[in-house]
Amino acid sequence: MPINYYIFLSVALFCIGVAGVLTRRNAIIIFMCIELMLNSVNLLLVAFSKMHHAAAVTGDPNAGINGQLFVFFIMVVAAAEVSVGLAIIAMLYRNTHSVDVNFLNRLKH
Amino acid sequence: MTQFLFWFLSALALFSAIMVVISKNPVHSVLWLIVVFFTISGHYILLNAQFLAIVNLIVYAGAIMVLFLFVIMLMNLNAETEPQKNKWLKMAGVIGGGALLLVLVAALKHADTRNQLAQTGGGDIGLIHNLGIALFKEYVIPFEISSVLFLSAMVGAVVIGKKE
Amino acid sequence: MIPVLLIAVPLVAGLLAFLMKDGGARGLALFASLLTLVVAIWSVAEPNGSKLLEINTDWISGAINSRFALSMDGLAKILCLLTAISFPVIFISTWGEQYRKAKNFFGLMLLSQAGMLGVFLAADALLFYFFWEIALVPVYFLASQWGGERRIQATFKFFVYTFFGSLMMLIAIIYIAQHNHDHSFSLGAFYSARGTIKGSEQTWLFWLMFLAFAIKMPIFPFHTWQPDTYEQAPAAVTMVLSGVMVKMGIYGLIRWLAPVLNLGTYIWGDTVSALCITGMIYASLIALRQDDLKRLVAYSSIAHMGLMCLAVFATTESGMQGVMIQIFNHGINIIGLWVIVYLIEKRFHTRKISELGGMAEKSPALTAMLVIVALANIALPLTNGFVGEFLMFTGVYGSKATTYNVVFTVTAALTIILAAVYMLNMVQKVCYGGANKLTEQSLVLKPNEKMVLVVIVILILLVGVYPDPLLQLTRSASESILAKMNFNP
Amino acid sequence: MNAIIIAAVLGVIMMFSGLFLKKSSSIAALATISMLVLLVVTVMDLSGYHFFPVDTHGMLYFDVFGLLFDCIVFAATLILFLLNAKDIAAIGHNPGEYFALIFFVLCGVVIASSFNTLLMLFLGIEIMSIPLYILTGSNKRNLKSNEASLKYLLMGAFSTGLMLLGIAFVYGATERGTFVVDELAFGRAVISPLMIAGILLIIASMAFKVSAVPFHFWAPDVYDGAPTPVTSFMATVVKGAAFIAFIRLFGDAFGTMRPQWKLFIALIAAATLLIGNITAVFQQSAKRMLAYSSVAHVGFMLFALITLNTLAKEGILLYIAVYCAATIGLFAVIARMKDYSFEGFNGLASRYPGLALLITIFLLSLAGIPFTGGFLAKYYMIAALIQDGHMLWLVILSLICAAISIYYYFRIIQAMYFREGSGQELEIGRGFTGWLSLLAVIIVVLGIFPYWLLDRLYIIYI
Amino acid sequence: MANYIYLVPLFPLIGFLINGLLRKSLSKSLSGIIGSGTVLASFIVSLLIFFQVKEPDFQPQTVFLFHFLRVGHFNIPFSFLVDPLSSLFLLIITGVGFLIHLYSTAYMHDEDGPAFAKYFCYLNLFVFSMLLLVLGSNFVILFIGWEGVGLCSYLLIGYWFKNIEYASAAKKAFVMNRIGDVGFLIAIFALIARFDSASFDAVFGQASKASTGFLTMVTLLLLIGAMGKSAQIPLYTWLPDAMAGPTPVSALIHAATMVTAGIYMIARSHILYDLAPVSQTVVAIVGLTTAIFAATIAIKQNDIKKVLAYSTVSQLGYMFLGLGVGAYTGAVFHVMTHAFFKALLFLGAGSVIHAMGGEQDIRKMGALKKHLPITHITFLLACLAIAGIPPFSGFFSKDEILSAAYEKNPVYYVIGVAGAMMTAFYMFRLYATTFRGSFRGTADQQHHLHESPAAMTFPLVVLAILAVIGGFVGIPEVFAKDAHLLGKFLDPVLSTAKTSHEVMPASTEWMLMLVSAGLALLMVILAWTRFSRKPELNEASGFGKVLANKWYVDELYDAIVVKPLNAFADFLNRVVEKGVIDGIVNGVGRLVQYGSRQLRYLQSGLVGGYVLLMVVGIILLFVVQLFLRK
Repeated sequence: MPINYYIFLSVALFCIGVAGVLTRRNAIIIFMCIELMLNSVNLLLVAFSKMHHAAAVTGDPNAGINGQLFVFFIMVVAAAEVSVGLAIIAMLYRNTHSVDVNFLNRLKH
Repeated sequence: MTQFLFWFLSALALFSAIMVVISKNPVHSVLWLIVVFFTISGHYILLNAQFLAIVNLIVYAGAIMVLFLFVIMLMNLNAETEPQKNKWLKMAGVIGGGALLLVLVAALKHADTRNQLAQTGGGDIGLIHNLGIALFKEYVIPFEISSVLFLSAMVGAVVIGKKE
Repeated sequence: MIPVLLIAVPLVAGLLAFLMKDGGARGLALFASLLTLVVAIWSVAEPNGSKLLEINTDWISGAINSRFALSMDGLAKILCLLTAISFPVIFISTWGEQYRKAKNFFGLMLLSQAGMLGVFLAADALLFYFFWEIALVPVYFLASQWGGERRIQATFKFFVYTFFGSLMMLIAIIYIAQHNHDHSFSLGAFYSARGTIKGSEQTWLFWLMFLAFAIKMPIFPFHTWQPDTYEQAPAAVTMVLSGVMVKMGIYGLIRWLAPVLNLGTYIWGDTVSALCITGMIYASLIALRQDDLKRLVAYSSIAHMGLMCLAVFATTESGMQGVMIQIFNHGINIIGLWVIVYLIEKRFHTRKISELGGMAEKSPALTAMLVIVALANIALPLTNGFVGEFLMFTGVYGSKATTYNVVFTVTAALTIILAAVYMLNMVQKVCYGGANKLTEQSLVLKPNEKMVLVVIVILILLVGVYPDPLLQLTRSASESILAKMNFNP
Repeated sequence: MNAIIIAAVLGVIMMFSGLFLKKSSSIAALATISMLVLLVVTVMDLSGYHFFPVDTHGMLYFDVFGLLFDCIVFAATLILFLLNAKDIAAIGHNPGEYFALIFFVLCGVVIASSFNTLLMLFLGIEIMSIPLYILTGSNKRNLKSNEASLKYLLMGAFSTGLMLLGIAFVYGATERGTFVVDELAFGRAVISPLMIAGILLIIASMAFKVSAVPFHFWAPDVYDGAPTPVTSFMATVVKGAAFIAFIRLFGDAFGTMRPQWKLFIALIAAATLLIGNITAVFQQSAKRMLAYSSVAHVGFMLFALITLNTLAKEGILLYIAVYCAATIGLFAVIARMKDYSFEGFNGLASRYPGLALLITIFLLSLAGIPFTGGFLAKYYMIAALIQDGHMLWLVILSLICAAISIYYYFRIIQAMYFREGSGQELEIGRGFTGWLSLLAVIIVVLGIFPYWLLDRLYIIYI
Repeated sequence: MANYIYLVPLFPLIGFLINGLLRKSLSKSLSGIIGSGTVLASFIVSLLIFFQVKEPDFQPQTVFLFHFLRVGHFNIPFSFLVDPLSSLFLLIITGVGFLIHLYSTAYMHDEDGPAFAKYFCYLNLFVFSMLLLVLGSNFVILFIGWEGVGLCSYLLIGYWFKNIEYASAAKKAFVMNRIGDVGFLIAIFALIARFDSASFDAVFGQASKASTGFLTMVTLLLLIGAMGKSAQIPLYTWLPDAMAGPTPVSALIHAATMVTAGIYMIARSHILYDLAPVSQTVVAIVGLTTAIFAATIAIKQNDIKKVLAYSTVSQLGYMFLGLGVGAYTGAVFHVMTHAFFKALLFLGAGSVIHAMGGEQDIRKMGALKKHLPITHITFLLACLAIAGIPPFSGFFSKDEILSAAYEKNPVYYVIGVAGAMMTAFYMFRLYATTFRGSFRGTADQQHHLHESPAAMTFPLVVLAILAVIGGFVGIPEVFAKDAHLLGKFLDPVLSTAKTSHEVMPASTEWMLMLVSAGLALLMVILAWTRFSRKPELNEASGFGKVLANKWYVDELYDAIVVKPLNAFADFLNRVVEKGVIDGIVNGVGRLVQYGSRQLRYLQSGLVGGYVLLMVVGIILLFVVQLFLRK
């Protein structure tokens, strides 16, 4: 597959995620949209990894493997982030009974 | 076949992603997001990144999204409780996302990578064997260090979640 | 050796003062300032070029390359002398003043003295900048803490304004330091910078640097901080500000700008001169309409500083020497004026000219002093003011750096008339006529006040009659600076 | 390597300290001692005593610059503990965990200052961020703290997304597919648009981490909402680390492409200076004002990134050191104040003259008055920019902003000294004042002899 | 002897210091003795010097005292020049000065101790400054004295400072003098710039090398200085007001010495004027206009001192005319004779005022001749002298000027004679109204009328003698060959001045003399007869009112200079300073605050808003990259 297809697909997914972050007020959905963004990046990284693998002139068997490992670490981080994030959202919900981010504007100006 | 699958998965991914954003009901959003993860795993398989495909399903679709679902259910969020956003801000959000897409595409349109291919099918770097060797040899440091990350996430979750 | 002593004495004493009791601090301040005066006199006695007048040791090496270098030539000597004379005079004249937290007051005063002496002694641009700011900060605190009603706003404006100016100067200093041949901040390297800094660069560098000095002096139209600050600051601080601190501006111009960016100075000479003259006339006219003694003196100071700046740009020997001696004279005269204004305010509780009048009847001694100082301020011959102004005007007229020298002289000379008008107006309205309710009480000078005024009057007359020693003191400094300023298009 | 391992171990120790130590003050003391240990081992690392000869496979790269930075921020943290350990322990019911999280952050700080691949950069930054999300929200009953925590989390995660997209682009644009910083620019004659897009996205995300305009919006809210000691920690140590990471990344990885991205950093720096300083002017709370001030300082620090010359490298360390000292000092005082609006400072000087003097020194340093380190720090930045040339507009703008900054810093001074007020009662002991004085001394010494610190950069122990 | 020249100014200086510093402890008589004695000492030294200078083999001598302004390429020493011109002025100053000091000891006797001492202190300072003025060997020292006398004039006019009017008059005098001084100063700057020196010999020695244009400019500037000091149009208005000072002061400063400084200065620099004919013409025209203009005003004044003041202005005008037509000796001659008779007139007036208990309005006097015999006689002699009646001193000096004027341009002569006629008229109007007719004051005043004490009458007598015989030092050539002693004495200094006598036929000169003397005599008789019988007691009307109000010149100056200047200054103070300049400075501050208040709203507190702004930021980065960098 031409790499451009992957690039544009990922960018499109990423931007949908961004748009989600921008348009939604539910903290959980926003968080999900961020996960969507991360996944689009993962896809792109894997695609690039395969691109570099294919382009490796010397036939290095491991060429491009770092991209996929990076994706692995992104998943690791995302998992940690989600656990912390959901804990925070839950704590907030306990205190305010709301997950509306616009409800949170004590801190401003 | 690959071509077809690619377009199908892509279209489905985009559609599901849009649905994630526009679904009123948070539970639907979660479900659509799981669909997105599945399509992305499909892409991984097309790219012969089998390990990541599986991990993606287990970690993301399996663990993370279940966690999300759990929380949503726990809070009893549904379409009715979903806060409505100001129309203008919504519009601004869509325009913002669209504009970002536009500039990114504009910036990458002439990328010199446009003639390169991502190898589908072939190549075995995505296999668990190769990844495992690399992970525990060259990548042992980040691997170990990510344990700190998990530790802190764990401690954090406890600190935050514990009832006082 | 001597430069270090000059800075160290007030610095150490100032720091000590914070730790002392209020009364002790006052005595310490006076003692330290007198000690500084002794050192300053020693420095004047020391011949130029003496090893004792220099110090040069490592400071910030590496990428910055700045050294702790102090040196004294005639110009520095005369300024140090002025500073060293001013402080005892200020302390003695305000001896009876009761300050809240007096130890802090005296500590800060001494620190500002150390800073100002540092400015005059520094032979390294970065060090110069350091002292430049360090002189400012204590003055800010002094004026804000012990000043009048609107002190906080007024002194804050002063601080921000001058701080802004000095930041602009900092840019120029860094630029010049990076573009001279050995990438150093030393005065010598700065003086050689003209070889490596093109004319087009000098044109904008000039303004960056000049802005700092113009605000400090102040030159029209950067002067509006001054009347407010003088009005609001306590008497002693006003004396420091106008007697010594504004001289930092003109000093900087002579030492760090004109000889360094000689081409820029040449190119902008006419513009700046025009500003100076506008400011002189403008300030004189405004002084004409002031009812507050402090504001009147403030505006008169603006006019005088304008003339000094003008004379620097004339690039002539007499102009330069005139400026150098006038720096000293103006300091003495204006401190004299402030002392008198202070005494009047303390006794009669007003500074409004319209509320005073007829002071000559009951307070003849003070009136006599006021008249003498006022006359010195309007440059009557045989007072020190004349020496300076005469030389400066001669310099401006004889200037080869501009084609408008005659126009400049003639327009600037209008202020000679205007100065007489506003000063004598003031003298008339304050001293003459019948005594009113306020001035019916007589103002008997206390011994300390009398002593200070007598010292000032003696200095006024001494320098006015026999200025030669001071002129010879600054001669070589003036010549060397002029040689560096010289630019043949 | 010493620091990473020890920090992680100490984190674990602190995590379990709650089991053995019941009194929060003893936990605080343990944390302080641990911090001292961490500092000592890092200094030893810098002096050539490496305890853990681990082969990092090129993942990490320890140099004097990074290690010296580590020492600076560890020392800063140590002083922060000395001043505020009690306050940290008093945030909630889990003192041991709070300190553990801080040690984990420090582990991330070391990684961020010594990464050699984009992967380690990413991990380092995440290790710094995730515990901070929690620390920000650690005052669980306080809605402001909750709110700050969520805002930080959402925006932090968003910026992580941006960074990852950027990294992906960069990865795609490299010749052979690499994340190693030295090799990113390798092999390509023409800089690919993909690379530029990647760099721009990384700039955006790093700008977020260091809170540069227009990616700074989280900072005032989070700094305001977080418990004060945490704010202090975030605004100094973490920001410094993010900055060092920023500099290492753009210096080592994208250094050869500097003409491509210099302008963007300059624009961001300009915006940061303007918005940061101007917005700070109208603040009513000292804490929030300091938050904006910390944004404003980033504008100056970014000069180091624009220029990347010797002056910049030396200067950024000095900047971070004196900025940390002053900010930690101020936040330490604010942590002890009930009313930290400007009115709260009224008349402080008459009640606590010594404390007022110290606060004044901190503020003067932040304002950049000579004889305080703050001046030389700013000086280095400006000098670096002037040496680089062609950016005089930015220099002038920055100094205009420096003049504006006087306005808000001096409001506190004015309140303390010149305005009447009863002055609130503060819980301030001898020790507290003593450590604050130490900070003040450091500031003044660095303001006169910066080479006592910066000379370390040039002394290499094998 | 000339080496001891410094003694001449030193004595008054010592007197000044003693009287000034010890004024509270000195008794009045001691102050008086110190004040007068020091001037007498100076006079004696001056006399000795004069005799030395008079020797035919005397060469002008510069006595160096100390370095004053030594700067780079030029050097202005504090040094004195002893030559005929200066020694003549020394005599006038110290001689007349001494007499007036003596007179003052009695005149000022009503003042209390410190004020009395202050008076003598100022007076001594004046003599000191005046001596500096004439002794200086360069323009700068001259200028020092020049401003010094201005200062003393200021202090003495405002001597009775409690009267705010007097203080204002003093200030006016100083300021108007300053206007002239600025001209003088600029001339000095120009000379220094051109010749690198301000000393007389250097400047005059190189004068011929300078262009006429330059010299014209310098001489005109010097003229401005002289106009201020010597009360010429348009800077004369201070002098009548200066009569606010004690009368002896008016006699010394505003008649005999200070106001003639301008003449001295122009005579001193006549070499420059000779090379600048345009300036000479200007000098002549200024002098002539002033002479006639002031005379018209004097006709309608009723204050005894004001009449004398305008008369002084007018006489100074004659001196300027003399300078303008090249009769330098004549001008100096007139300075001398004028010093005698005008000092006499003022002192006489002082005696009258003393007797009248402070009354100065001549309409309230009359028939004083029997009460004040000595005063009356001396006053009459002085009037005759000033009117130019032969053989009194004024005749000779005025004649010398008028004949020189005739030679230059007959029109000058005609106008000059007209002025002289007016002089005779108003002087005898004054004389007649004051001393003749019947007494018109109050009974109380009449009761107190008395002749003044000896200390006052002695100077009157001495001056009267001088006023009568003073003219004989300058007898015109037509009377006797080589009888013009003064001319010969001054020849070494003023030699380049062409003397008219060589070219003018004797018959013409006789005729001129006859015409002027005859017409003056006519006027004397006219005024005498008219005003002794029926003095002018009513307020003047019609044109007379214009004259009585001094042509409304003060009002004119007020309207075109003072008021606009004040209004402009007010405008600057209120509008430009507060509104524009400070407004901009404060405006910047306010702008920042306003910006701060507005920018705060970006910080909306909403995560969505923040993220949107971040996205916008990224988009902007890309936009810059895509569109602006190419």
